Amino acid sequence: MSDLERIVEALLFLAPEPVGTAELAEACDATEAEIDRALDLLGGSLTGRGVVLREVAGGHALAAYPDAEQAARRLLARPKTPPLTQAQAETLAIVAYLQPVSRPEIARIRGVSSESAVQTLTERGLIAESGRSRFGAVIYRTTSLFERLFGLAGLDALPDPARFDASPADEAELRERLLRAGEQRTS
Amino acid sequence: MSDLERIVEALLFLAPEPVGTAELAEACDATEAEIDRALDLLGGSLTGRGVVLREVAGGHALAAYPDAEQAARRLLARPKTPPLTQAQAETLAIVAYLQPVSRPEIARIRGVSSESAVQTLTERGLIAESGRSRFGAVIYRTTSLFERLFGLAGLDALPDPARFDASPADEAELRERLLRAGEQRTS
Amino acid sequence: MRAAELDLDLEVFAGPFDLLMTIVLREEIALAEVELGEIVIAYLDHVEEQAELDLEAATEFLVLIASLLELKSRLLLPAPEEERIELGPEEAAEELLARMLEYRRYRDAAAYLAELHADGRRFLYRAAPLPPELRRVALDAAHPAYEPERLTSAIGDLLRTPPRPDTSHIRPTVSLERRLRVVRELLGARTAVDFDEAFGSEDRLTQAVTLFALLELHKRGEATWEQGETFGPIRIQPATSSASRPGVSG
Repeated sequence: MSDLERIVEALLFLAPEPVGTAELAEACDATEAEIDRALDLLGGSLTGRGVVLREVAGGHALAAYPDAEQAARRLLARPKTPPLTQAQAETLAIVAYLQPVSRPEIARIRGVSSESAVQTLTERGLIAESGRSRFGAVIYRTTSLFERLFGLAGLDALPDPARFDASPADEAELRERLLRAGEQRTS
Repeated sequence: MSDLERIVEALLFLAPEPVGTAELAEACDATEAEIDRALDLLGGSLTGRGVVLREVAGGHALAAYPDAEQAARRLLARPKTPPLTQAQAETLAIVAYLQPVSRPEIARIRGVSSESAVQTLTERGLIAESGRSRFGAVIYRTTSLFERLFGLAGLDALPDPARFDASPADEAELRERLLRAGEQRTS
Repeated sequence: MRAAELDLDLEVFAGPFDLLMTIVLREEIALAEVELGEIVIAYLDHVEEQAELDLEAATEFLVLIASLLELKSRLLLPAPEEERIELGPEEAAEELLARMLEYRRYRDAAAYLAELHADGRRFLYRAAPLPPELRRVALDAAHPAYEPERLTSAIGDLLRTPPRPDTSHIRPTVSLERRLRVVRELLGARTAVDFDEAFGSEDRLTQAVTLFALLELHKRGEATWEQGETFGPIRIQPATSSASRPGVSG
């Protein structure tokens, strides 16, 4: 293992947050290309070990190897974070894709007021208030903790939302059904 | 690397404090002899890496390889300077212009409790507690890091708030006027 | 008990609330004939029987009853003429379709995010504190990052409030009601208040009326206050936060 690789490993071990390539280069007095190479080698050398290298939230971070999760929760008495409820996941998806987005906008898309989901997501640090809209509504963004916990290298690592759209056939069927329902009501 | 070794490495990576052999054995559902052997192997496999295995009071711990200290200092001991939010800027301005100033006074001037802004500014080292007032309230001052980060030669290099309304003649008057404005805001 | 299980005995319906919701939605009962007021009364009776308010159940009830109210009001009030002309069944369906498609996009994105979360949750990060030698920020590593102007304009924002109306031509009055409110607010936010610190900068009249307000609060049992020695600091506490109730002295 080269000196640079050792130092990069040590820095990622110490850093409380993911560290970007440029920051690593500056701290190690190396070029970004050198850091990239050291990270590649480091990632490789960690294969099969208890620690893995991850690219999350715009930087690089070490994480415990997932199979150790159960033992770790026993040792550290850390409860498993609860999964997201449907309301929370929908609210988070809207904030993730449309940010910055206001609470009324979230409610409009979901069709229901989303206060409690917004509050829980804020408490869990996944979204945060980020100023106010022109009309005075609080607007929200996702946090870097969100990117870290969801294993996203950055927001642009989110897939194109068009991928979740209904297929033209589904859309046609839905339209058909709505029209039929409309006719029944008016007849 | 055996599964047990991987898990032990992962656990030591996550643990904030040194972990004893018995605790590791319990978390891993293994015997202490098995843990001892895994620790031996782990220590050996870390030779030459950026993280070393240490035996310290109370157990086993991973630590960064000492030669990385300088780079770590450059990376981690660097002040964090994200843009100030309005709440932070107002709180910092009050402390800067009126210091020493108590937390209740800050709240009165801003018209809202300013706990979280005070906490963030303290964490970032821009302000620091500086004793207590006659009535037991914590009082704050700006730090020398504050002067550095604002490029100020000293506190008297703070720009004169003259262009707002008529210039307050002195600090006592400024305080008086801020408190009055604060009260009007809350009333 | 969940709001859905609330037992109803109405003119047109007897049974649990959620069953009523279901048959109303299936249009087996004409909503126009359901007395929503009776449902509210039944619910209030139920709440009164319970010693305490179950917030979650109450919220659920409010959501259900609100949606029934909206539905009913739509049935009873004719839609504005022009709206009816403008929005034919086809357009209405299109509009609804657009909304459903938009929602669907985020519903499916939510499922994707939930998967990412399930996967990401398995990775645990280190939360150990930095070694002490790295905890202190090195002063020489600090470079100017902020404009001093930011502070000046923040102070300016704080100074810039509408000027106090000039009241020099009328006799100053201080309302006891308002001072009561001020003290109550202060006590609501804190466990103890020091009189000088809170009101020391007020004019004498305001301070005097504030003292009156304190007497009043003491009489009503809302606050206690004590002064260790003559001219010493006066410490005020909301009544609930102090176990003992020292009297007024000094």
